[in-house]
Amino acid sequence: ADARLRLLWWGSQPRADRTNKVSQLYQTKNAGTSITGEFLGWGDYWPRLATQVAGRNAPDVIQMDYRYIVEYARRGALAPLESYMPSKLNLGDFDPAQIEGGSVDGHFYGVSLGANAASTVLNTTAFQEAGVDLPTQATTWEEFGKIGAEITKAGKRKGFFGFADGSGNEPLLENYLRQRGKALYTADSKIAFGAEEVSEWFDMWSKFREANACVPPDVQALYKDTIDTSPLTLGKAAADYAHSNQFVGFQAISKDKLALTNYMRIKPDSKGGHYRKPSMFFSVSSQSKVLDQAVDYVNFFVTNPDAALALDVERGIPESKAMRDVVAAKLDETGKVPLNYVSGLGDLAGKLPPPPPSGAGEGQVVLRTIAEQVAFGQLSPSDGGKQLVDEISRLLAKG
Amino acid sequence: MSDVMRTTAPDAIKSEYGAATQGRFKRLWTANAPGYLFLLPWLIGFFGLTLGPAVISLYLSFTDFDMIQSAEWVGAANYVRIATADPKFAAAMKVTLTYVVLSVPFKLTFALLVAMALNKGVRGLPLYRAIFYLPSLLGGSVAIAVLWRQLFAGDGLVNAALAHFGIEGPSWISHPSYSIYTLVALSVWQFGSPMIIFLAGLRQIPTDMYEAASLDGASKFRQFYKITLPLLTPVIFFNAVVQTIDAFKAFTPAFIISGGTGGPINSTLFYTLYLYQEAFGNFRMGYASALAWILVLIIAIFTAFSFLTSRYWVHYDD
Amino acid sequence: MTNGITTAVTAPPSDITKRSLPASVAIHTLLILGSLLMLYPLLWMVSASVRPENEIFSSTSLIPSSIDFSSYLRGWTGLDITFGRFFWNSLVISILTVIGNVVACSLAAYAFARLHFAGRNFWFAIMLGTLMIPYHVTLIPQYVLFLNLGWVNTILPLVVPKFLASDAFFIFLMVQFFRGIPRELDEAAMMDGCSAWRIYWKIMLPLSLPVLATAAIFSFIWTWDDFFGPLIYLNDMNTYTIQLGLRTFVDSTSASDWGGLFAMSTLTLVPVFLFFLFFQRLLIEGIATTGMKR
Amino acid sequence: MATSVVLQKVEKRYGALDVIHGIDLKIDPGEFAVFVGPSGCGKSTLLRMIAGLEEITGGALLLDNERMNEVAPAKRGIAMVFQSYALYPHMSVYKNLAFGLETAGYKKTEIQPKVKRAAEILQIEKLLERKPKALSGGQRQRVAIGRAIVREPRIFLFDEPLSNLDAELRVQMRVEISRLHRSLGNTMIYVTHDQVEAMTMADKIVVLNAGRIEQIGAPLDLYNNPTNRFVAGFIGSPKMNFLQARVEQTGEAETTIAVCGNSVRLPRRLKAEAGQSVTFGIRPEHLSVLENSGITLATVNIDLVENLGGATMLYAKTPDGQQMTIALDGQQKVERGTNVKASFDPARCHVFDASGAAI
Amino acid sequence: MATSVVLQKVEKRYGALDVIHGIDLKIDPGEFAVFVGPSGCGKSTLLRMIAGLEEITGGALLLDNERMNEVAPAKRGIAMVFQSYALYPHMSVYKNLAFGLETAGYKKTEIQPKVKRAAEILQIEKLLERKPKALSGGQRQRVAIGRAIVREPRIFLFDEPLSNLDAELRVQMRVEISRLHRSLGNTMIYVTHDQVEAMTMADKIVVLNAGRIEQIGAPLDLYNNPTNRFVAGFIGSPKMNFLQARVEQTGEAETTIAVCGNSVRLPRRLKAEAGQSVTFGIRPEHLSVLENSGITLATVNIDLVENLGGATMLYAKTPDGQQMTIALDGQQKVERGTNVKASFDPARCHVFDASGAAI
Ligand SMILES: Nc1ncnc2c1ncn2[C@@H]1O[C@H](COP(=O)(O)OP(=O)(O)OP(=O)(O)O)[C@@H](O)[C@H]1O
Ligand SMILES: Nc1ncnc2c1ncn2[C@@H]1O[C@H](COP(=O)(O)OP(=O)(O)OP(=O)(O)O)[C@@H](O)[C@H]1O
Ligand SMILES: [Mg+2]
Ligand SMILES: [Mg+2]
Repeated sequence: ADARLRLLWWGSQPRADRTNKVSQLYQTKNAGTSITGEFLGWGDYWPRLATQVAGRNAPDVIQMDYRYIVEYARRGALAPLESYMPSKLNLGDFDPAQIEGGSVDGHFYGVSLGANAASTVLNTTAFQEAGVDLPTQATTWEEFGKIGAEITKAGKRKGFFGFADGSGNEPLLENYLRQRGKALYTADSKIAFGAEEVSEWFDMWSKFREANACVPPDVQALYKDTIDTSPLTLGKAAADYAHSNQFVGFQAISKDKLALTNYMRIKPDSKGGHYRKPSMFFSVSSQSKVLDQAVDYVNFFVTNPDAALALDVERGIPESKAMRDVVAAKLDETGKVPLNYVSGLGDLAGKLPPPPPSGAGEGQVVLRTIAEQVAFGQLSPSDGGKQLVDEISRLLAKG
Repeated sequence: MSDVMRTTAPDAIKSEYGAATQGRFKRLWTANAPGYLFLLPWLIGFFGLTLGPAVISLYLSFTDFDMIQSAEWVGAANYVRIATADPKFAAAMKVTLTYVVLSVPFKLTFALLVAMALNKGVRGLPLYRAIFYLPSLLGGSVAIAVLWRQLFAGDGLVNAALAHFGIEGPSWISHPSYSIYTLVALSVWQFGSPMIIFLAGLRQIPTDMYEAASLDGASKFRQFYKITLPLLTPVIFFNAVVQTIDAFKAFTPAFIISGGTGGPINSTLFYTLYLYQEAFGNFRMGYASALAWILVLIIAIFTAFSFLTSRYWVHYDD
Repeated sequence: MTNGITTAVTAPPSDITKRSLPASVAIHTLLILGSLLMLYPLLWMVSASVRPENEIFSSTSLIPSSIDFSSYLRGWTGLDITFGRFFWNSLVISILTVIGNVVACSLAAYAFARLHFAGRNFWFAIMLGTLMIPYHVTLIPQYVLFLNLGWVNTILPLVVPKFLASDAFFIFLMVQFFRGIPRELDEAAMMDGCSAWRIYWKIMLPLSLPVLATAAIFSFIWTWDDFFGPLIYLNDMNTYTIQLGLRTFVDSTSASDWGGLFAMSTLTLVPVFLFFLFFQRLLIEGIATTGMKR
Repeated sequence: MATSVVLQKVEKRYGALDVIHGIDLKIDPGEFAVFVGPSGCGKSTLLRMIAGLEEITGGALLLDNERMNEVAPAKRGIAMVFQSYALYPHMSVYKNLAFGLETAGYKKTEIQPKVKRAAEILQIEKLLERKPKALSGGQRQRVAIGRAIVREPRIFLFDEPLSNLDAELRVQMRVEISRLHRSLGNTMIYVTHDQVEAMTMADKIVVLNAGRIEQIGAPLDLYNNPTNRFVAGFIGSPKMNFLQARVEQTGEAETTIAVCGNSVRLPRRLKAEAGQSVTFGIRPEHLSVLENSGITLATVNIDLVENLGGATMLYAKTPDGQQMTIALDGQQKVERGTNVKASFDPARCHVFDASGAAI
Repeated sequence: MATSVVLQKVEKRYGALDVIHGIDLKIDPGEFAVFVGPSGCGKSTLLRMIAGLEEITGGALLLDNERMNEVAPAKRGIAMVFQSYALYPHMSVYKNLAFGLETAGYKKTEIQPKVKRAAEILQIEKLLERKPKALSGGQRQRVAIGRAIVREPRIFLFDEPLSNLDAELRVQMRVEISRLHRSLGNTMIYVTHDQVEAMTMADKIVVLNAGRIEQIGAPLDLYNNPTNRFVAGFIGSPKMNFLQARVEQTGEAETTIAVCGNSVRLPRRLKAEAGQSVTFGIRPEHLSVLENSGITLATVNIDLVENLGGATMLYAKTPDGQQMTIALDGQQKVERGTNVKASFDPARCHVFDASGAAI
């Protein structure tokens, strides 16, 4: 049947090229379907999507982020897809945990386009210059602190420090909590940690700061959750924290050779902090007039080998095992790094946490703000911990 | 603002209803038609495009509206929360007020001074003028964010300059105590539009005013102070009002420089940035609308005040 | 304002000749220093556009380690649609906006500045009021409105409002300047039999050339630089403006083409800069002192 | 088909300030009316009200018996020369002149000869391409006149149109305006401070003072028979001499008054009583220093002599210390400080009572 | 301690347009110089160059023998009344008057009496609080004068300062300015179109024509002995009559010329040869229509009679069709179309050669 499909995703031109190629493939196979793809950078994407959804003019296929899927799904903007499975949407060889990741309140809303894991990005060149060994999978925060201090002390570069200040970095904190057997949020949208854990967390970072292991707060504050503002990119630190699929982006604007490693352990034997996280989803708009077609396109996108080849690991490692195999064979050096990293996490990886509650986005902002207050000395670590728990509890209560 | 347009009515348009042969309607028509005809495009735009959305947003400010589900009437709850239970509102207000109070006077002064300098018969003037406008050409482009970091980060140009005086500055742009000032600096640096308006205003001052003043023995400075400034007051007034409104509504500088976070520690959380976060980040369009209307109210009070005082210091000759 | 028109213009030549050499040197030194401060971003951007990508963020020096113009080619052709298209789109929207603003706003401003009609002050206050509403909150109702009109994904939502004087800034600006034009000229024109329209067209507009030029410059530049409106209303890449095009170079969460961004940003400045250079002449050349006794 | 202008109790207030106090005036179709009066008396205001540029605060303005208070200036069919010229600074002289015609919808080919003719009359043919700022004061004024005269309106209003012209040009322009008046037959209202213009051009002079009409009449009428002291002093230059006097004796055909210490017999009846204080008025040009040239008024002491070439002005003091101006023909050798006997033509003198009314 | 003003070959060009063609002029300290000349001849330009408001294109300006070309206006110590007034629109009349004094650093208490005095002289005391836009034309002009006279500059420049005032006020102002001149002893330069002002106020009149000086001299000198036809025509109003004539016979003490078809004997020697075409000039006021009042010039036919009250102007045609104006004293009853015999005083006539020079 004739159908016009509208796609919307965030990303840059390389991603668009790949996506459009898939659309072409789909169109040649499904004559009569025309697909228009729109894409924008991350920052511009959300206001446009919100406006279009609010105006009842949402695109049929929407790229979704882990953080926003709950917000959109709970408000009924996305179409539940479980009824299409498995006949129309064949996610048979997907990791079940990833299906869960795309579910909200028992309905399935988002097809994961790739797996991802939180990671530490290392500037190996800087490590070499400073004569310091790279951290390994076994390195603990304590050791990492010493490594950082050494790099700073080596003083090979001007204004250069060991690593970025991650005290306000939500994945990093989450990892820390998970290693302690806690989590950020419970499945029923409650806070899943206490003040003392965060206080200790803040305290640890305060010590790093004192030891000059990490960058000072005013340098860290330059970071805006973007690759180009990372202390690593700006040449201020030898290590920063990012999602593994961002590695390519980091490497592109860095002169030095970069590498990926896991987040540090809190104790040599602690584990399960990491998890394979859906990097992004395709969701289908509940306003779509061509639901079936949209679902079919999504299905094609994640299960067709040609499509997988076209897409590569640019959105993360394909969730489908079959596709993963197709892709892995053709990766280049830089491209392989995240793949190897994610697959090599071993005991560090644990269960996928439940999808964050709505309000989690604000929680992230609160964490960042309080971490900065602690870093700039406006709050003591223990007060910071208490305040964070207070504020997040309040946010969650508000819904 | 009732006497904004006080004029010496020249014509028969403001007429008395005496014993005249014309009908009342016809007189009303001849008195008002030209004005409304000229205003017609604006009126169409206002009723067709502006009024509706404005009223809807006013309505939304009394609702809970997440942009996807339909709005739910909550009465004044949003306003109550702003007034009583929103520490970020106060923080944002403080940031914005600081910004308004600092950036507007500096920017205007700077713009006026440069406009004065560029109004003189200097060779190569058009080029200078264009160069001085250049920062404003960049508007809110991505490049500005990078550039400002180049200037005000810990290893930026400013600190490099300060280092010559033995001062070791912090990373101004990302320090909660100073970051707002770098945004003020950005605003002042983009002084191009008030400068151009001042230039146009300077062009309207009759040259014989300066001739008379110079024969009265007035120095350049006195001419500036006694002739230029007073005769420029309508333009100064315009710039002050518009720049203040703009500063209250400032969004882009903080958005690009802080990456939309308003950080560090909310030190650059401009009012509209907060409003934007609430609307598009947290899906609270109803609340954001309430925030918006409070801002409108504040700006309106300020503007009304400016118009009231303007009669004492703004010189119109019409 | 003053009661002379004057927009006098070419500063008396004596201004140039009279200044002593040292004064002249001092002035130029100041201006050049100032210019450098103003030029810095441009220089930096140009330098960023020709330097290797991996140097852009980590180096604060203005001088690139090596020069490479490939960003320009990549930037121009790197997106699905070449930049030429975006330039054209931006140009169309900007020029229409300039025309719309200058025409529609000057009409309204003339009414406010010179005509008498019931409710004038009320409408003036309302007009100023529209200047105060943050656009974020009217965005969605407005979007719905344009969607229902079928205008989304066309340039109409960006252009039509300008022809309806939606930009109160310019109305207010023109009102202030119109009030500086001696009323006696209107009166003389009335005696010459002019209607309000003809006074507007033949007296007001020519005499306010500097402010019209100002409005034109601002309209053009602001429209050229605007991205939020296009972001919301233009979905199809074929209709993208320059600024949208630029922003598609970067996605902060993945690999971006920074070199292309800065290369195209630099190119983007060229038309606005030229537009400015051209129209500022009107700012300066304006009209001359009046034939009026004061 | 000329137009009549009627003012009925016309008033003008600027805020609290009364400027025109209820003026009644009728100007007949085709008449040439000249408004004179001291600076600031309201002449321009009156013209501007007739033109419709100034709101009429009270009373009515009728043109051809139609109430015009509410009619827009453009609709009244009036051309006006502004005291401040109000030239369009952005238009060349040609454009300034052509503008009204263009507005009226004339074709280019019709406009050109009209403008050319006006430019010739005004001797500004060479300036047609210039902008007003490149003109001298007098040239601007001529353009301002030209702008009015290229048109053929119902009524012309001239506000001191010749004040910045040299004597010769002034005479020429005066003649041209009179000729225009004759050929078009329009109603014209003309404000001037120039005695010669007022005397030679007017069908009717309206003397204004502080927003009120003092007298209306034909030029010589005002000169010869001013109804009050104000008009007597205002019409004629140099100004009429006013001397304090007292009525000594009244009679049917003769009155004796005491002035400057002399008893003077005037061969006419005065509406006054013996003993009443009056003002004796005599124009400088009606005084003489020749022997046997009338009744001797007083022996006066010369303060100052002004030699104008064609005339000589003597400023003198009477024995009782009053000022007196004597205008003599030609260049007279009179020394400062000398005494001369001033005599006058009794038919030419005026007497005013304490309220200023002529008696 | 007055200041001398010397112009040496001063020129002014506006672009390609030569406006002032090398003027040489010396005004002595304390002198009252009056510039006269037809509209557009360059009077204002000259004043503006002296004031420093207009660049001097060529030549030098010396004040007290110091070259001033490059000195800023503010430093020249000059006060000027602008032809266009140039009042500060944003200041009250008081402020307008006080501005120069404030600038000079006078104290408030010193300024007030000065301003008050000027306002009294100018009769604008009641207007001190007004802004210029609320003033009449003449009131504005007086404020413009006031702004100059409150100060005590080295040099006063007046550009047609009285053109918008009524006759009486004009006389008063003239007297005040002369008094000011006497009391301050400053150098004053005064531009006017008014013959009376020029004749009565000037120590020295400078007659300008098209950017050149035609003659410089004391008022009566110019009136009685114009060196050329231009000056003869320009000084005196109404203008001198110029009649075509031919020299018939020359002699040591007598010349016969043919004019209006008559042979007329002039009792003086002319630098001319028999047969030469010349222009015969006679002022209207030196013509008479009385019998036996000089040499008969011609029987002329009256075209137009203008009765000015104190004088009567006859516009007539000579038998050979030339224009002639005759000024008569008083009110004369002369009918249009009648013939009168015009006679003249041979001592008062002028003869000019073809180049216009007086011979
Ligand atoms: N800016 C200018 N450009 C070109 N010509 C000019 C300019 N200003 C004045 N002129 C010309 O210079 C001549 C002299 O002007 P000026 O104002 O000195 O005359 P004026 O003697 O004062 O005449 P008036 O008695 O009419 O005031 C005039 O013919 C005028 O047209
Ligand atoms: N806008 C105003 N507000 C207050 N008073 C005004 C205003 N305009 C004029 N006047 C006053 O009204 C009076 C009449 O002014 P008008 O201009 O009619 O005088 P005029 O007779 O034309 O005098 P002139 O001969 O000096 O031109 C003057 O005293 C003047 O000061
Ligand atoms: Mg007047
Ligand atoms: Mg002049």
